[in-house]
Amino acid sequence: MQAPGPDQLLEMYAAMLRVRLFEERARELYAGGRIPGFIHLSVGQEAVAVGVCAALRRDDYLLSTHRGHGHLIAKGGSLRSLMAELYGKATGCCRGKGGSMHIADASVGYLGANGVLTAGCVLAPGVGLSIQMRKTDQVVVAVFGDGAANRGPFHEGVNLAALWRAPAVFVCENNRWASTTAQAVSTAGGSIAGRAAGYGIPGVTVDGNDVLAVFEACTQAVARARRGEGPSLVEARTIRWLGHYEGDPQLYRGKDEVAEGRSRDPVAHLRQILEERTLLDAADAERVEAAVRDEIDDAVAFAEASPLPDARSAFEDLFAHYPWRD
Amino acid sequence: MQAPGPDQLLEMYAAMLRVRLFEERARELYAGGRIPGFIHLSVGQEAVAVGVCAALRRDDYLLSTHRGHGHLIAKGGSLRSLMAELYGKATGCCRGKGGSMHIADASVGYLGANGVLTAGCVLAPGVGLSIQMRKTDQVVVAVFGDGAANRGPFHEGVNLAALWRAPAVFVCENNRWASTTAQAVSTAGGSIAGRAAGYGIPGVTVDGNDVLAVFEACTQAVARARRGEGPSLVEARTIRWLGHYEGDPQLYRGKDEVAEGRSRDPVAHLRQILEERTLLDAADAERVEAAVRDEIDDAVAFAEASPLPDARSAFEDLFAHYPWRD
Amino acid sequence: MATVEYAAALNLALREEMRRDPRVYVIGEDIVLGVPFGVTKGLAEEFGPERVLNAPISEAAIVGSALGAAMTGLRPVVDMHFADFVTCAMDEVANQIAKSRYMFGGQVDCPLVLRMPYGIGKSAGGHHSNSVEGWFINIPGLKVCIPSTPRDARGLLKTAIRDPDPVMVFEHRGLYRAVGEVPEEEELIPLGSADVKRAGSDVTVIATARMVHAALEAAELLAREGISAEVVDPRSLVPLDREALAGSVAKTHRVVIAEEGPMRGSAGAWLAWVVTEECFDDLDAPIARVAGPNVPIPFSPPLEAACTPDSEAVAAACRRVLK
Amino acid sequence: MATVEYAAALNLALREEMRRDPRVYVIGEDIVLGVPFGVTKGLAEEFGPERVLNAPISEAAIVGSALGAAMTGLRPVVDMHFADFVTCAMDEVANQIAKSRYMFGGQVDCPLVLRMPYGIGKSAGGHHSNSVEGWFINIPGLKVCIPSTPRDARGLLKTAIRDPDPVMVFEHRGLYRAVGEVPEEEELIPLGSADVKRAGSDVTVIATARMVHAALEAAELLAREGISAEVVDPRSLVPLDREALAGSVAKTHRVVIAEEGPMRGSAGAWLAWVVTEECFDDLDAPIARVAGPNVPIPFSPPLEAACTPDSEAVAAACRRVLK
Ligand SMILES: Cc1ncc(C[n+]2csc(CCOP(=O)(O)OP(=O)(O)O)c2C)c(N)n1
Ligand SMILES: Cc1ncc(C[n+]2csc(CCOP(=O)(O)OP(=O)(O)O)c2C)c(N)n1
Ligand SMILES: [Mg+2]
Ligand SMILES: [Mg+2]
Repeated sequence: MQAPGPDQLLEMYAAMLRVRLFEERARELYAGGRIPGFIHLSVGQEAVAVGVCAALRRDDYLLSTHRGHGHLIAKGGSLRSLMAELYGKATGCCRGKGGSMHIADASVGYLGANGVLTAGCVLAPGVGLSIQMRKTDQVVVAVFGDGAANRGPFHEGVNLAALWRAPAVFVCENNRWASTTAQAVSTAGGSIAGRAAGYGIPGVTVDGNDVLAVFEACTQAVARARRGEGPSLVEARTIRWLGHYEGDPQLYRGKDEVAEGRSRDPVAHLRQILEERTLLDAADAERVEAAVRDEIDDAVAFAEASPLPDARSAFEDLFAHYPWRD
Repeated sequence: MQAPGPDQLLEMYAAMLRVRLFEERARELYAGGRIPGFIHLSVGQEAVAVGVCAALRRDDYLLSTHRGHGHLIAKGGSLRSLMAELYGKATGCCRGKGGSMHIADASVGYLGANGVLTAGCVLAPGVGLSIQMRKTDQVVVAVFGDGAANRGPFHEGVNLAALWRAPAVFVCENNRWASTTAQAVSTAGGSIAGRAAGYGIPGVTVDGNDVLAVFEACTQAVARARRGEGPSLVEARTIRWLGHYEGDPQLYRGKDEVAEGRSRDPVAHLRQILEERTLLDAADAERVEAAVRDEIDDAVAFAEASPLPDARSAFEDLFAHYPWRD
Repeated sequence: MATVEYAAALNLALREEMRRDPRVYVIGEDIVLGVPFGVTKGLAEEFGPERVLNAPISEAAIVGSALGAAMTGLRPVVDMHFADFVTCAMDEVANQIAKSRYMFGGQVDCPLVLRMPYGIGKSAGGHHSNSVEGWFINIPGLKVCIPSTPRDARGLLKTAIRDPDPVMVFEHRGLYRAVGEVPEEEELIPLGSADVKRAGSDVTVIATARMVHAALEAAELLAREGISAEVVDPRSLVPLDREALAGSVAKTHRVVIAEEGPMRGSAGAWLAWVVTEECFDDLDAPIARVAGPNVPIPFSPPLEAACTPDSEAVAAACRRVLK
Repeated sequence: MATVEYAAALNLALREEMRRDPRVYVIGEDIVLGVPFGVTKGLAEEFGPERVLNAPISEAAIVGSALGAAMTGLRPVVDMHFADFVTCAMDEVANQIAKSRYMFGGQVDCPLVLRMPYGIGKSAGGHHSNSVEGWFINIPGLKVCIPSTPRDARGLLKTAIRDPDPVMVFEHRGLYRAVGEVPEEEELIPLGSADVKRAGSDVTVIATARMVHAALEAAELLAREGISAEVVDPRSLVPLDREALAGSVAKTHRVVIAEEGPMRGSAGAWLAWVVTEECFDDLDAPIARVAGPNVPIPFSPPLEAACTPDSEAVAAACRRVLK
């Protein structure tokens, strides 16, 4: 595997910041009542989204989760249409029908967040099949949480993908918790990557706070998939800094865990590497951050300025052809 | 583990014969139009049913499959009410409502065959929980086929049982085929027992044509469960001699496989062991067989003589209390 | 009478039944802390982790294990988290729980309760807003209740827990914070007993769950127009109190049926059928139905609102049948 | 016209569409040999194992993967083996397939077909006899058709495969060996077009799948009694040809609705609602419904027969509405 070059490292850094600052901004906006519904933020987990997506091409596919803003951003999706969607605006990527839990941006292969955990794991082999039948060399990634790994579709999806040697990568974003329930008490055996062996596919655990570790593992898995050698499972162990959802009082965990997370800040970690390699100095860092902030400001301004959808549009988009009275 | 004593060995032999001869008789009766519906027979697989059940007490529970006659017989269920059920008679164990695919005999802890594959795997942890809460030292076994091991409930059930340290044993009756589909093309990784490690529980593969091997593995798994140490998975590799269902033209496999099965006849195998240990001579064998044939004749006579259910009984048994018009 | 929230009334029912019967346990995702609706809050403190089980995200195993436990002597109460996710345990509900007793010729009992937090609200989006009760009335072997008030919620849930058969309790999540009076003493409300929530003489509104409240608001609006609406809450769909529905219609001769789920193929269509069957000659006008449109529930507030039947819709339907 | 079996007509539709469109593939359990109903027999020989995929016993993955494929350019046709097992993929159908296009604001198409062999027959017992079409008409985002003859089966399946949206095709397994005429040339039957299977003037029988044949038999019986029954087959439940139903009722003024599934909460209740909505003033008598009782389907032949609605039941219902 080739180590990422300076440009790619800098891109990854910008992407990490983009996710971080977008999520923090979404948090403020949610607290301020600008964003309806429920949102699940990925602050602290940026290295997974960015490490995975840096290993992908724009035309590769990604099946995401309820905690999917970061994946969409890292996949290169539009911040404007993402933010507008969180606002429920007509200009949102889903025309306001989806919201945070159901964002999608097909233009970058992001085939949807999902309000049903683990759902992407069974879609993935089918996307893989489609790639095989269309004879492209795309790859599909299905992301799922540690909690989600205990649902049946994980088993069925991984087995089917393995049988088909589908160009798929299953990425478990293990942040130790499924809402209030600790991974330790919901996952027998203790390792999700360890389950890969049961299907005869590679399974690796990586430090999910280290974007380069995630990138490396995913690059290998993606390369394997592109070579037609079948799926892999990557378990990235990370830490969620915020509540499960915005508003979560987090009664189930102590402050030490978040402190641990902050001490292993994935954004700061990459910045440090860049600084050590003299690829980034304080002025560069400020410039990158300012540029990202501008992008986010622009997205917020776009969302704010956009109209709410017309009520009639609730009756559109169900079917491609919908010519009847029902 | 204690090796089975002479009495137990002889009992196992009688049980094996009981399954074999019952199934062969059911086959004739089905061909003769006496049994309606569909039947899935277990000829060739007797060592699994008997090896498992010999490791169990009468008050232990068993959750069975669509191929469940042998399990019910080995568990000690009544041949009369089983045969009457296959006939669809009012005296059947399910009053004619179940039939071959839904037989049950709660009096011996046989909690049902199942027309839905893998269903027992998620019931098992709950039966285990019930045992734990009632503080008995019973054990529950869930049997499932090799094909069934690819459904999600396998994953969810094993994980939950492992988390709860439920007194459960998961027994995969691997007969190489799921209807027309070979295990090799439906089960990635190639080993079902190998999947146990992913849940941190023991998984062993045994020769499912050797009743003593099955018995030994199950006895250990059952003892472990009774000690409160949690579930295990036992994969018993066996061969089905007949079609998937009666009437199956078996276009998907050659005759050599059945020949292989016959060359490793589990009933003959146990008989040979008994003969080698001089626990059984030809006269004994004849006596045992005659007695089993009598039991089966009696069950058939009972089924034949029993009345069909009254049509009105179709509207009974849905609810314990059913006092309303609906 | 104490004034309590719907969620607290359900919590009370669980407490009372768990105190009464050691075979009762509750299981679900995040129920120890009672996330997200607070119904199971505090139960773990009183009854311990053996009887208040936080489960992994394994809906099929949660529901399936409840059946295994019920068949062998326990009385599980499953928290479905969101009714939407019953799709992840559909076989366990439709083929196993509903059918085991029957298919086994009555050899086993399946006394278990599935608590189903359902409905539209707060821009939860398409995967957390479904009304699926219609599927389950179409599955023989299940009893289905759908309380609209704290009192009914407590009384029906208690009855459901004592019932020897599987009972689903559809709890509208928009009602969890609704308050109402609940008797201090124990109260069991039988399944199959409808309740007249407001007496009236011109039109019968048969409404379930949140729509009962919409109907009551509509009745207020209509009263100002001189229209007297009777609001009948079936409280359980299986069994269904046909007599009470027929009795009301015999008086008013006009019927509106109000539910939240999508219009097509829903429980309301069944209720309409029952009313036609019971009261064809009593009806002076076609039945009107109020229900959601045939789309998933969209996220954005104006879209969500456009898909949420409300008191205005009920009032309009009443006016229509009275024209 | 060639006279072929219903199963062969479906096979023909699959062949024709697979020849026409390389994006079409079929997937399911044991479909290479076409077990158990023979619908997919021979396809693997013609189209190879890449387009005729025997899947492991993983209903959620079979159905879910079809969605993944459909969203990215293929046109899957899923063989559900038995419609009963859709319970094992219910989330994939109800929350993923039905909702993706809508929730994503139209960004993706989901052109896929779910073939649903369903119904009562041959003592298959409670887990292999369910009629579940009622659940799916209650799920916005799915189209549902239900052919009763070889010709309809072929024409509707072909249309379903070409449809850009998800379509479920309920195939009654008791009809697979039924024979009928099928045109030599290609024929597409649009969704939402009902078919009058027999013209009549005294009573309209709206029947689906196997019950169409029961209704035709009943019409014969009734003809001898001087009663002229019109048999209308909606052919698809979503979309539904309301005009055709209303047109027939405008003529006969009396309606019987016949289906096989359980009476409570079923598709028939919805059809009854539609008829009431469209034709209240045209109706000279209450609608009668013929449906299965509210129990799972029992195994033993006399019990199964007691739970299977037949031509006698249809005839009796017709006499009732004509009294
Ligand atoms: C099938 C299903 N069950 C339950 C839920 C409710 N739920 C939403 S997020 C969540 C926890 C998910 O944990 P994990 O998979 O680890 O992802 P994380 O939130 O930690 O990113 C739960 C239980 C759901 N959305 N879908
Ligand atoms: C959930 C489900 N899917 C499909 C079927 C149809 N079916 C019945 S038996 C069978 C093959 C089962 O194979 P296996 O689990 O290996 O058991 P075996 O028949 O070999 O004993 C299939 C596909 C079913 N009964 N249930
Ligand atoms: Mg997590
Ligand atoms: Mg097998």
